[in-house]
Amino acid sequence: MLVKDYMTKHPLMGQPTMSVVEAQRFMGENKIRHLPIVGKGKRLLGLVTRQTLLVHPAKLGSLNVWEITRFLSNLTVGDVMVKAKDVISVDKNATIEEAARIMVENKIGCLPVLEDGIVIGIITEIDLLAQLMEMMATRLPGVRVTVRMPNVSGELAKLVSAISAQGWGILACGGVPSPHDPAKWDAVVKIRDAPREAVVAALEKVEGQQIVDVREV
Amino acid sequence: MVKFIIRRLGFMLLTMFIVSIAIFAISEIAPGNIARNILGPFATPEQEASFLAQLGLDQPLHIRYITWLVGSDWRAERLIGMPLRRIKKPDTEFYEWWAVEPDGTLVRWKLDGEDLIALRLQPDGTVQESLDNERWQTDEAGISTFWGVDTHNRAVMWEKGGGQTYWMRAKAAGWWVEQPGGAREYIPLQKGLLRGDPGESVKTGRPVGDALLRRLQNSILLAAIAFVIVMPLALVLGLLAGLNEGKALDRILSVGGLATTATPNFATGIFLILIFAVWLKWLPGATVFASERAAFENPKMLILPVMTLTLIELGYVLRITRASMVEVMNASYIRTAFLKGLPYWRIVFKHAIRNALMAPITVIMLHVNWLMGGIVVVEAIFGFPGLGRYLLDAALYKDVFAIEAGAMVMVMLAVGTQLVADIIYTFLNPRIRYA
Amino acid sequence: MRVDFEQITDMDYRIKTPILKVENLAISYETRKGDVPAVRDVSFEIRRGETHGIVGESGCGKSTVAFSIVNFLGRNGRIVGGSILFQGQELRGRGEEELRRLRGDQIAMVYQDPMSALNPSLRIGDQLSEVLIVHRNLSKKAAYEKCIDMLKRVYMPDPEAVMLRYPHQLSGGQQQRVVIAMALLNNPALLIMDEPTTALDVTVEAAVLDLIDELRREFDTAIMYISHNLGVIARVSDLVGVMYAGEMVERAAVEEVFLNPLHPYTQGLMRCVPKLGLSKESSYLYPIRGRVPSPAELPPGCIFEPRCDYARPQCQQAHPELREVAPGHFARCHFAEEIAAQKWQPPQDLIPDLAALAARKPEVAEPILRLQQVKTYYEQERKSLASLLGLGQARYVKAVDDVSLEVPRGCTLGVVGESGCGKSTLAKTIVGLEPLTDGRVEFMGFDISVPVSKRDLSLIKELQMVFQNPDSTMNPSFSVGYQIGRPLRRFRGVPRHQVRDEVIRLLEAVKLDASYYDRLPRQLSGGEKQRVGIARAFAARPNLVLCDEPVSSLDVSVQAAVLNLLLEIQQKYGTTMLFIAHDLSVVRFFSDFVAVMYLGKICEIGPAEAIYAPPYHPYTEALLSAVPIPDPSADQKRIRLSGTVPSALHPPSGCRFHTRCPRKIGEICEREIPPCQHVTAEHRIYCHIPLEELRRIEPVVTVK
Amino acid sequence: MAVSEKVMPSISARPSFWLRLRDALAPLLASKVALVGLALVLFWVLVAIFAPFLTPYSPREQDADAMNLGPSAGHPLGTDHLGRDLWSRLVYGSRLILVLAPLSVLCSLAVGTTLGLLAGYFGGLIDEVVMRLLDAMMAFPAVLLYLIIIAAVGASATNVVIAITIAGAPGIARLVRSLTMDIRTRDYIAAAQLRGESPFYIMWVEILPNARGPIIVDAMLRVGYAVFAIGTLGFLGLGLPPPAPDWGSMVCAGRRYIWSNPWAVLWPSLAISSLVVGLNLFADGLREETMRYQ
Repeated sequence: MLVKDYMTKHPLMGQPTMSVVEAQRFMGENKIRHLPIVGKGKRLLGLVTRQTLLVHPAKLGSLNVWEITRFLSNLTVGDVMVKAKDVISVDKNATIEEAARIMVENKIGCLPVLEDGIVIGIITEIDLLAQLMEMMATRLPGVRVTVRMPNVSGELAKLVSAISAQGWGILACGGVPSPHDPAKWDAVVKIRDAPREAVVAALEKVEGQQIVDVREV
Repeated sequence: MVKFIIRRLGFMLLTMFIVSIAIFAISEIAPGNIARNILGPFATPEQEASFLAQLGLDQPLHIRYITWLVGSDWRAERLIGMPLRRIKKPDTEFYEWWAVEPDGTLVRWKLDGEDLIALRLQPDGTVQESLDNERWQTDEAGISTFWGVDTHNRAVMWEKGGGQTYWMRAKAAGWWVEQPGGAREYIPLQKGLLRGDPGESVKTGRPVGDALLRRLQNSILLAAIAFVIVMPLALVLGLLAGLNEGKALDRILSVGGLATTATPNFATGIFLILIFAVWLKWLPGATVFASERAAFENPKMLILPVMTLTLIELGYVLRITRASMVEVMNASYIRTAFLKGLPYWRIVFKHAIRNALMAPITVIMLHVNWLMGGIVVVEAIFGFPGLGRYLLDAALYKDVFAIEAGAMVMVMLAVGTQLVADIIYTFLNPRIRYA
Repeated sequence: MRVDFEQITDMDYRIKTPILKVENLAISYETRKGDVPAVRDVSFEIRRGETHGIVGESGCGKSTVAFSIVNFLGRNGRIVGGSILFQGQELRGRGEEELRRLRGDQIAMVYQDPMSALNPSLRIGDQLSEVLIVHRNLSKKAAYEKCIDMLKRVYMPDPEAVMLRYPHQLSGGQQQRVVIAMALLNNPALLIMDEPTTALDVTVEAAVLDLIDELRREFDTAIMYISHNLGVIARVSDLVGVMYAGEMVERAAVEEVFLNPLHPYTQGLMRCVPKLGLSKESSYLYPIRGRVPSPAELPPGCIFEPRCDYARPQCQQAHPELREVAPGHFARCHFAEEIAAQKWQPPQDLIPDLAALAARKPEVAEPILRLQQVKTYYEQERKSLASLLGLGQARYVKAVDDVSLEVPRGCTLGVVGESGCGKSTLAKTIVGLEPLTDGRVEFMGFDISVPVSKRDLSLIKELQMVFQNPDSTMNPSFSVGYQIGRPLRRFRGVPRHQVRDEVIRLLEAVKLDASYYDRLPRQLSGGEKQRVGIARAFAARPNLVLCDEPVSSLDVSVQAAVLNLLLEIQQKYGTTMLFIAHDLSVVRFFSDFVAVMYLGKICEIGPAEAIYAPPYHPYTEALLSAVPIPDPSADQKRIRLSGTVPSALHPPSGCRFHTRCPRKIGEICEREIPPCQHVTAEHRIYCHIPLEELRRIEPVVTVK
Repeated sequence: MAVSEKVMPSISARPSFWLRLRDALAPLLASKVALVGLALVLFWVLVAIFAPFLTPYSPREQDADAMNLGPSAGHPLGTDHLGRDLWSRLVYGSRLILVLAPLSVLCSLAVGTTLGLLAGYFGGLIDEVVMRLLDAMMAFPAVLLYLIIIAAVGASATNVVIAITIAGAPGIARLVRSLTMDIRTRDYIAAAQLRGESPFYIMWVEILPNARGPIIVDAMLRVGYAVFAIGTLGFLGLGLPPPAPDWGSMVCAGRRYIWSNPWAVLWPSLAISSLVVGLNLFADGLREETMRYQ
């Protein structure tokens, strides 16, 4: 689960000489929210997001209508972009959770992926959410069970062995600290080819764990 | 690669061998012509025979070829029974052949009537004459013979007592005498071409080798200056024309190059003389060599000859280079280079030029033959005392030995240049280098 | 913990913006006769990580499209209409400098003939690294390291040493790997490949195709793959566009195009190619009639109308648009739906005499040609001085080494193998164009082990040849009539005044009319020249005809016609044939018996059906698994040979195939010449592996 | 191809002579350079043909009263040191050179083609021997070869032709040899061998006609060289013996009077240059165009 495998390779990119208007049109046409700005040899020069393209009103305050028009048409992406030194990026060999952490901590929606200063891809919040979706095997049918278990090692193994004892397959499995009880974990498993009742019956027998939620999806 | 070069060297030797036979055969196949050419149409058959004998031209063809190539002294030594030595006559450019006596004295002979006279060279340079009749060897028939060296650098078999008279041509005087004793057989002494002695000029009697060397230096000077001017100029213009294939610059350079190459050398020379010497009067129209160093003392007179040579070669090299450049620029790997996104000049300098110059170098070097033809003509136009002029004079006078030697030198130069070209080519072309 | 993630389907959620979007592209070439439209109205798009195949016969404009994308159309080519969007930005009208920066960095190209694509006088390392040095300003050292990494990724053995070599020191397959590595160095978004494997042998081609596929997955590169070979296109592409005479006539997913073609041209193409797994009794090739129109004189309506079986008056007037006939399936035909609905019937003049074909199955007759331990060696040109003087040992290229075989009367023996395996030399030895080094060739009971110049005219007459290259098969200085008439006069003593009639009869036999009598070869197309070549060979009424790759340089539609013609004539005259080809499908279609050759030796020989089914010789197996099959649904085992074919100057000891054999059993293969194992009386395999084991091998190709 | 496709079926006979001539001339007319060359050459050819009608004087007629004159009404180009009319000498000189040059080229073509075909077709020892001999001949600078030959056999029209033949044949032989070696590998040669044709039939009927293109272009260039060579020999004093109005000899003779009468050297120099350049331009244009058509 490394960034290089889940990033978007060959992202659309822009040049610093592009006008802001052109960049807005380009991003709109292609339905993208982030545009890495590169120079010769795909070297990262900056990053443009939809916000950066919205010109700060303070800059326009003193200008009249015609001056604004001229100002806007002369404004290039190079003028407004977040400069490369301020762009937070990620290495292609980072894990995706590392990428998620960076994005969460900085409250940003995308990370250019660099190799020797050269843009080789881009990873956005959508990419990460997609992976969350995939990790939970969202698109496959099965029984999704949330089990609350003590924060003790061996608990997940108990759950898994109970499932495998029935000969069922696990489509997805994950766990987070329970939002309701600091001493507990909420684990989610998605089981394939198993009737809901049988699953409930089997998992209820696991000691010290309780089923919080069961649904067939 | 070493193998390749050795192979080329082998071929070169083989070629030179065939060339030497060819030159020899063409020049000497009809010795009668030579005699008539020199003696004029009114010589008697006896005189002609004697002339041929004295020059050794009465010998069978293969003996003459061997003599010419590797000399005759070793053959004469066996007949005379003494070692022979060639020394340079002090203060002249002539050589003399002497026999060496066991005590180291140099000796040769002359026939005075029926008396054999030995001439011994003294350490102080004077010559001591003494009667030497005991050397005659007489057979049963009473004919006495003796093999010795005469004063004209020939091994001679003298003979007397046969009751015959002998024709002698006194070279300096040009008239013929009859004598009771005389020379029956001659072997003109020479070391042979391979040992650096191509013989004496029939016209002047001077050794061909030395004259040739001096003339060669002059010619090389001329050719070298022209070469230094032509090569960079022609290559650059050729590359430019090739890069601009089909555009005006290319058209002008190509057609101009064709015209200058095609115009006969002598016409080019004449045009230049007419323009710069006759009408503009800027430059001398001929070269005058008052001294050995004339070319350096008055370099202005070299300008027109060099210019003529330059014009002769320029167009050819230019066109070859252009054609090669055009071909290379259309090659697949140049397309690759473009598609790699390399800048134009990087493609030209790094990818194209090296490949484009590979072909011309061999072709240009092969063209040295053409240049040599040009040199002959240029030297003739401007009266420049070089190898070409020497050859031309020899040809006009039918001076066989001079022609033969000069021709061999010229061909050797041509073939040698081609060998150098081959070697350069192998260095430039990795396909051969790493074959 | 046992977690079971099996069968998670790959459904990509990402919006795939097309990397390349070509719309209504039109390209013209300026010529003396005015502008000639080479490409018209071509549209397609390629997404990230997708391979878009473009297939078409020679001269249909596929390469022109490729070069237009990098704006490298030569001096007289010009884009006259449409747009090319790369990464969402228009490429047309961009400055040269901007395009230069894209080339080699974001767009890379690999094309045919790797040898000429590399600069002969620069080291591989310099040629690779300059891409990085120019586009990324890397230092030479850093660039070199990256290049070595990339060479490793394309499975180049000993990359450090390769960096220091010159192109001529690498084999064809290695050169193509270098070119591919060079293209990928900058991780381009778009890779254009123009016939990248056409110059390679089939086993090498298979390996390169595998490599391309692997790299595409790894780099997520969009690939535009151009080829004339339907099999290769079927193997590599996700989407396929079919081009005809400068237009794209059909575009759809690969399965759709191959299994459910909608355009009559595509359908015609599919019926032209012999498919592996079909023999000549069970299939017949249906050539497309006519020939591709020249770009200067296109028909006014549908460009395919003159050759179309479904043509109607409307087709002559209205030019059809490329329209979406089924979801994702575009075709340029007015009546695509109608055609798709009805079942194809071969037109009257093409209906073969299937019954006759089936009945022709020859009873095994006595052999007409018998080769016993035939050897043909060429003396290596000696270049050292020593050898010039007659010293040193002569070295021999063992082109054909110890070949024994028999051809029964009236049958066809196909000989297959990769280039350099000696199959052509074998044919030339039999007809006497190459002197025999050792062994014996017997024909109709006569010993013909002497060169042709020493043979009796009546024997020469019985052995004729059909040649490979249509451009050199005919003497350009003489008319068709003269060239066919000459053998008539020499061999059959046809009187002068009857020659013309006789030649015209022969021309009609090869489906050419009398007007061809006075034509010169340059007025004929490739297929027509090949027909004349066939007529010339059969003019002598020979007993044995050797066909040396007679169709390999022809386009598929023409190829089918020539193959059919050969079959028909053979049937008519009852001629025995030796059919040489590198294409296993064609040989299978054409031959009764097949011999597989490798490095001058026969590996396996037997009836055609037996060769294509287990037990196989390991080389036959590898060949079969490498053949690109124009059928995306066919299942093919994946066996790849390592290395390259060794030089015939120093063939490997023991079994010649041991250096590359995936089933090598041990030292015995290196030491001993493999024994002949008889599967049946006619089917022989030369291999150390016991027959029982070979029998257990599963079939390589299974067609659903 | 497509054009011929349309035209051909309507013509049942073998492509007529005129059609083929048109085909052959088409590339020529397309090249301006070749046209200029052709014009120059044609000018001299016409002058040579109509020589008697163009000249008021005989080329050998001397006039002691009119020596070394510049152009005037009586003598449009002036006179030489013996008072001979330069124009008349030029005109008759063109006859001489336009006969000798093609003749010598034809001779070297005959010799060179035969040697080249033999060496190229048979290969092996024959090839090796012929090539070594040719290499040796090619090692000679041409002018040198002329010098040696003329020195040995004397200056005369026949000897000049012989010398040029000897000097030119090796080049043609090499060209024909390489063409032969290339054509020999074509399939139609194999087809001829499979008809049991004799080597001589194959060489002269199957191979030679297909080598004609390059040979013709080469021969054109060689006519230029031959004119060049004849002029040079004349200039060097090795050409045709004196009274003959040989252009080179005229320059040679006039060289001595260049200061007093530049016209006597200018006109013949110009004449020979224009003819050689014309021939070269023509041959070169022809080559370029034929190459483009391939």
